[in-house]
Amino acid sequence: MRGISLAFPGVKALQDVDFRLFPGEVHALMGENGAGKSTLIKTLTGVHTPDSGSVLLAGESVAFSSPGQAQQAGISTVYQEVNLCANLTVAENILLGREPRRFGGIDFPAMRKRAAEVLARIGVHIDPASVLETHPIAVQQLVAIARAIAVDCRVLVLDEPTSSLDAGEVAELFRIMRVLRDEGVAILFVSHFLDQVYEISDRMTVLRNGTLVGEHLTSELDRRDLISKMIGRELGALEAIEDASERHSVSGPVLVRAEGLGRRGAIAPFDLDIRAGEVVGLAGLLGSGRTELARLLFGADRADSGRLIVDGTPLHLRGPRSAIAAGIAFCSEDRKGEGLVADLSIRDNLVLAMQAARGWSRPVSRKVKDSLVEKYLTALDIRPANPDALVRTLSGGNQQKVLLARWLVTEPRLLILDEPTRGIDIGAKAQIQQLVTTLAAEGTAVLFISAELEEVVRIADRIVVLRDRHKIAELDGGSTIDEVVELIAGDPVPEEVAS
Amino acid sequence: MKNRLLWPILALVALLLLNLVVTPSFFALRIQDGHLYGGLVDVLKNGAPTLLIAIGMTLVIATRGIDLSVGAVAAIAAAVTCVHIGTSPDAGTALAGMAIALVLCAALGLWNGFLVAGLGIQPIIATLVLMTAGRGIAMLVTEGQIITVNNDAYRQVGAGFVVLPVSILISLAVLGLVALTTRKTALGMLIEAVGVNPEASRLAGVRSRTIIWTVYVFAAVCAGIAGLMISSNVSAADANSNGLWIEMDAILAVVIGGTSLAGGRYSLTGTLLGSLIIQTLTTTVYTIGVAAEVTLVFKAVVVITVCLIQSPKARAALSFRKVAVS
Amino acid sequence: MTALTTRLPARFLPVLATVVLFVITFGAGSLRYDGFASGQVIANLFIDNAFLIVLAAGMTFVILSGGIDLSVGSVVALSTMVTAAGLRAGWPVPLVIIAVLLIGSTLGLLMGVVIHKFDIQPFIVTLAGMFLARGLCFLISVESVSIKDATFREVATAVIELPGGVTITYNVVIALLVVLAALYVLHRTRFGRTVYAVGGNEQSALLMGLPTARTKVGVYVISGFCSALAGLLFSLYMLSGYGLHAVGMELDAIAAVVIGGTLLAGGLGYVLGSLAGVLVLGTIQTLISFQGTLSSWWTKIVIGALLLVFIAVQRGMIRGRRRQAAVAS
Amino acid sequence: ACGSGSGGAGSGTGNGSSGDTITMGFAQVGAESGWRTANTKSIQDEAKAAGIDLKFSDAQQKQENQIKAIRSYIQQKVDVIAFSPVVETGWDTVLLEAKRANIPVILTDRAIDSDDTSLYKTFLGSDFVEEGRKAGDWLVQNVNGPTNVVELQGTTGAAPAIDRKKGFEEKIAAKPDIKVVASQTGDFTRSGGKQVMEAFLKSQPKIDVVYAHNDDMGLGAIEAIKAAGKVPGKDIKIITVDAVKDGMTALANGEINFIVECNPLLGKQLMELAKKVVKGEEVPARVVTVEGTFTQEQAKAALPQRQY
Ligand SMILES: Nc1ncnc2c1ncn2[C@@H]1O[C@H](COP(=O)(O)OP(=O)(O)OP(=O)(O)O)[C@@H](O)[C@H]1O
Ligand SMILES: Nc1ncnc2c1ncn2[C@@H]1O[C@H](COP(=O)(O)OP(=O)(O)OP(=O)(O)O)[C@@H](O)[C@H]1O
Ligand SMILES: [Mg+2]
Ligand SMILES: [Mg+2]
Repeated sequence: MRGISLAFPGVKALQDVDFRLFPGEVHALMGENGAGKSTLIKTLTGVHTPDSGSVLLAGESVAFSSPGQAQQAGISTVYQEVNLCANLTVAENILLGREPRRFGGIDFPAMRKRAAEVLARIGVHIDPASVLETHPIAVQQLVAIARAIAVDCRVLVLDEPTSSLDAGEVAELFRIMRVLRDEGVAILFVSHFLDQVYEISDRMTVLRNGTLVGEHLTSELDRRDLISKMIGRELGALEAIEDASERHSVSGPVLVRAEGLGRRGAIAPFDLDIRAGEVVGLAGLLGSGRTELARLLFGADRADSGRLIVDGTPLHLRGPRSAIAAGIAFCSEDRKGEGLVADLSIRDNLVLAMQAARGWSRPVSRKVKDSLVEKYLTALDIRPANPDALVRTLSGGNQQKVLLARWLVTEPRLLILDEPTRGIDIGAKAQIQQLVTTLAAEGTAVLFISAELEEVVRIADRIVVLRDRHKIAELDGGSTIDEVVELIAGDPVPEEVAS
Repeated sequence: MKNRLLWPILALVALLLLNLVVTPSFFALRIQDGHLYGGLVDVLKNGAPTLLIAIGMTLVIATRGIDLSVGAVAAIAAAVTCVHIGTSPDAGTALAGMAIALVLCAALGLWNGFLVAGLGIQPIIATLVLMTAGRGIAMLVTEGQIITVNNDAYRQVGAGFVVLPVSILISLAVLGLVALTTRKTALGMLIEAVGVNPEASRLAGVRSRTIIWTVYVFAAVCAGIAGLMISSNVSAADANSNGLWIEMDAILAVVIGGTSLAGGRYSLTGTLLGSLIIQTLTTTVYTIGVAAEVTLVFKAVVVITVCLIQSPKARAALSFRKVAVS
Repeated sequence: MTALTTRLPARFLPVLATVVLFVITFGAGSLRYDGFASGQVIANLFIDNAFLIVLAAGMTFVILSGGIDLSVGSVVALSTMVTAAGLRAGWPVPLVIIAVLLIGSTLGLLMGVVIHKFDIQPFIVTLAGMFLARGLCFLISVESVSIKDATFREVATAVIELPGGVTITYNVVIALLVVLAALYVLHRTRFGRTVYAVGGNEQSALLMGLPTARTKVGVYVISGFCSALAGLLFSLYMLSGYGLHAVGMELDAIAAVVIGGTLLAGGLGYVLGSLAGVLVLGTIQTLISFQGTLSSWWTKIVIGALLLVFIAVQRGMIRGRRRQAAVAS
Repeated sequence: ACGSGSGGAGSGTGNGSSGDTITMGFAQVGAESGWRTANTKSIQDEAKAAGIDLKFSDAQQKQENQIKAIRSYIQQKVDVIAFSPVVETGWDTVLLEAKRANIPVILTDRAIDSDDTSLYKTFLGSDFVEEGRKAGDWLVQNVNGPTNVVELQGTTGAAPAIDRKKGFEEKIAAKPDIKVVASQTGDFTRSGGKQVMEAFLKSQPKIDVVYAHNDDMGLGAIEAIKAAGKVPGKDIKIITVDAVKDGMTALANGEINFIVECNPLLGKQLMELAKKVVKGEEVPARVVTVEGTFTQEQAKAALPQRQY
């Protein structure tokens, strides 16, 4: 790609960016949130038409007018947000557009078989005939990856494919990426996990604010340099966080207590105490029931057993509203579907929860709104810092920050964060972790869910381990990653661990 | 924002100019018995009911809904009021009748809201029930007869003038009120949120059901008032034809005004323009003497032209061609 | 329990519910009225609604893709007009049929292209299409034109004897063939699955590299074609062409599709549901004419009430069943 | 319930389910106007009076619903079927079925366009073209000099609209001074009539006569004329068709100048015909309803007895 420029109304997303991708390499595209990575990818695949510049494929100039054309030319892409059709089956999502046929019609048995094979390649075992929307977002992400590798392609583009995957899934993915690379496929990879980038990539290109910073061999660029190239200044903030994460055991009053809370088909009844000022981490594999647990606490789903006690009095959870009223906030992992209201502005999204709690007739005054917006735009470094921008137009990471800010605005007593650092760049991630620590210090209880175990271990005062939709253990904050991993993956029979 | 409304305004102006060309006296205004009289006034007066219904419809559509029952509700309001008034010339009777009618309409709105928000039935089919049955109810009230009344107070609603037609004043007042309430309170934002992403709104603690319920009640009350205007304009309630197909006009007005049927962001100003465009179109047909059998083709051509003018893509395609030619 | 047995039926529930309801109503009608429980009454349900079945099948495509087509009723009228006027002018029957189908499909194509290329909401475009088609009828003739062509009359009055003395017309056969074809296209072809994908999430479908443009235009062509075909069936049914035929029929078609459990937002639904929806509407009609004592206004109220009972019970069944499924899994 | 299939040759009492009471299936078009409601009521009342068991259905203005209703009457084996075909075409198939089932058919309101006159026994009703002619006649006789007429048409395509226009034009052709300067549909409704008239008043410099295809549109036009500061009946003459009560009142008050009657009360005649037809007696192929015209004076006299 040569001299690519692209402007959206009000934003110059890309300015004169050059980018090269060779066969047989894994090329990491690096940059902060909003640097223009996804936009560059979408220009490559024909979603956007560049204002200037050209795209060359194997030496020939190409101009795709739709992603379909790019696909036909051998470019297979996983876009950042899960871009699949949730109403179709898993098999269809993987193979639609290149389905096996028989007598002119789609051959469904063959299709399901193919899909199951592809899924098995990345270690997923789900029914290909099930409907996609019945699966959690992480599984959907795996399906998207399956779609991309289901065809023979020359170029494989992966825009933050790992943001909600856990270590096992990531390892699987990398294994396949290596195989493909060795077969000569050119792979473009975007991730905010530096470990992953260093593990898999051969070369990297760094973007900052829509401009090219440079292209380097991974082996020649160390982390510090990479980070300073990405953020454009020396890092210091980052180190501060590494230290900030000292753990302490909290012995304050119990804020929220779950007694035998459970929901059939979602999570087995569990007990849980969360104290004010405490950070409780939830650890478990994909599908272990972390999200379900969190949704029960928030009343997003109705529990069919047990009860929830807040401040010593039982709380009858009729839905999110009563949870919010009791000071509980829940930041969903599915920011597109359950989190943000994409067609509203940053400002409206920020105050939505607060406003909803006050009721429509008592609007948050313009002044308060502006000061809140101002505060969080800077505190979380949301870009563009234009409160009237539609959330839909923000980069993935910035959307995540807006969602987080919405709940911070309500000043909750218990903040449930389900994958809050998904798709967030390294600087922002550090900020958020620091924020959690600060909040806890100020007395807010935090329930922290993350696929990144390291992160959980680092900031949690106590870790609750889930497996197969059962709570199997509680560890205190001093535990090491290995200890947790052992519990998570360990014995196949939960009873043994529990007893 | 301004840009978005520029094209509908241009379309409206073009339509008005067409009238001026064919009928030079179209813009002429004179004072007749102490009120304004002229072609433009007619457009405003006759467009008032559609505008009013379209305002209610805008909010319903913003929540991803649709209300097909407004026409029937209008007919019910007219029927109830006129039957109540009967032969009485009293202002009091007229007021009481209108009050009863509007309370009834609010109840009908509650019913729609119940089906949509309470039972979770798809809006189009939920309101289809009242669209069908409602007209039956209106005819039940009038026993299928056209109820003629002779009541000056009632006549004011649809045919009265305070310099301008009372009906347009009412509609504009409602428009202003809605604009004010939705902008000055958080209602507008919450309505949009529910329309764009109901699930996310629920998880943010928005009372989506109450909001949906509210917009259907409001739409029904608007429809009720519109029904009063329509029947008061001719001093008669015709259960069968009052408000017939007005739901289509209203939806069209909303959509021409730039609000998407998929819910979410809405524009009240757009709706105002949309309603005016539709009414001007109808009036144009009458004034420029389009033959009855060509009327529909003419309407189709105008509607599609208006939409093409508004569509950025169509304009881009057109200007591209111009550039290519020159 | 495997996911297959719990999940797939959940999606079929609305359709199942509609069918079950249909059977129940029919049973109720049979108990209440003499002569209701005859095979011919069922056959009449199909005979009298053949055109609506075809319309609903076409409409299902459009609604599944997330659009709407308000022009269908008028296109039916236009088709009857073209048929009648063409035959009166002495055109041979095959030519008339081809002309009608071409006109319908072309109108659909035009609307689809405008909707897609210029990004204008389907509601407006098809509403304009509705005005246009009906306007064209009146341009051809304001009066109704009767069809005197011998072949046409023969086909119209010909009946097919089924076992048990029940007779149906060729219209029914054609309508059922259309339903079968729609089933095949929607569920066995790439185009059909893309229709579902576009209805589910157009942006995603585009990013998945699916031919969304072709699909979006395609559904309107199909709907236009079906409307024209329905118009031909209607011509056979009425043996006349008239500009005021099929007024408001688009609403019947949409209602049938939605009653059949198709989501108006797109992406979820089945043609068989639409067929059941048509039969439900037809049964309501039949019940009312068997009742035979309702005044005009009570007719409307009862239609509304029956419609309500249908959708409310359907809703209840779906909810109850979902809960059971959730518990069972 | 009795006549199980065998009910065959020669039994003069028809094929009804019970011996003496006649069952009549009546497929009404709808209830789109006061006129139609009066029509329905007359039929229902007279059926009761004549001891005829009436099965009534309302087609909600749709011809296909009327056809369905007729088909269901055939299914229910009624003794006689009557209906008002709003359109003259499109009845052959279903009437053929009725004929095959040996059920006699009576048309009210309007004949059908079929070469096969054996499909129905008789038809009872008004002649819309004739109504138009009567209106035209009156105009020709009552105006002198150049006259500008505006016409408020019924629903585009509807038979009464077409025929009333046709009959009217036929007659005024005799006097070239009379010109129809504008003609637009007001959909048979008052608000339609008022809106169209408002527009005409602005676009036409001189209007002498309004010809409305029904009373309701005429009444709407009166409102518009008054609002324009003119006097209906004097400054602008008004001719309408139907003669419903409201119209007659306006005529008596001098706001309308002439009304052509279109009588909806044909229940009695229909029942008599039905009885004869079922008995197998001969009936005339065409029975015209008694209809008149009203001037202002006649209206004053007739108004007190007006039922609808
Ligand atoms: N459709 C759009 N309309 C307007 N602005 C947009 C649009 N899409 C992206 N942008 C802007 O372009 C810039 C680059 O966004 P992009 O999504 O490419 O960032 P990114 O590098 O992928 O970030 P992240 O790591 O958060 O995903 C951002 O400022 C974003 O707000
Ligand atoms: N790798 C996998 N293979 C098959 N099914 C999986 C996999 N991962 C998750 N699932 C499914 O995920 C569902 C439970 O998801 P849940 O949201 O409870 O997970 P979670 O613990 O919150 O994980 P995460 O939030 O990381 O997705 C179950 O239906 C389970 O079958
Ligand atoms: Mg991105
Ligand atoms: Mg989760």
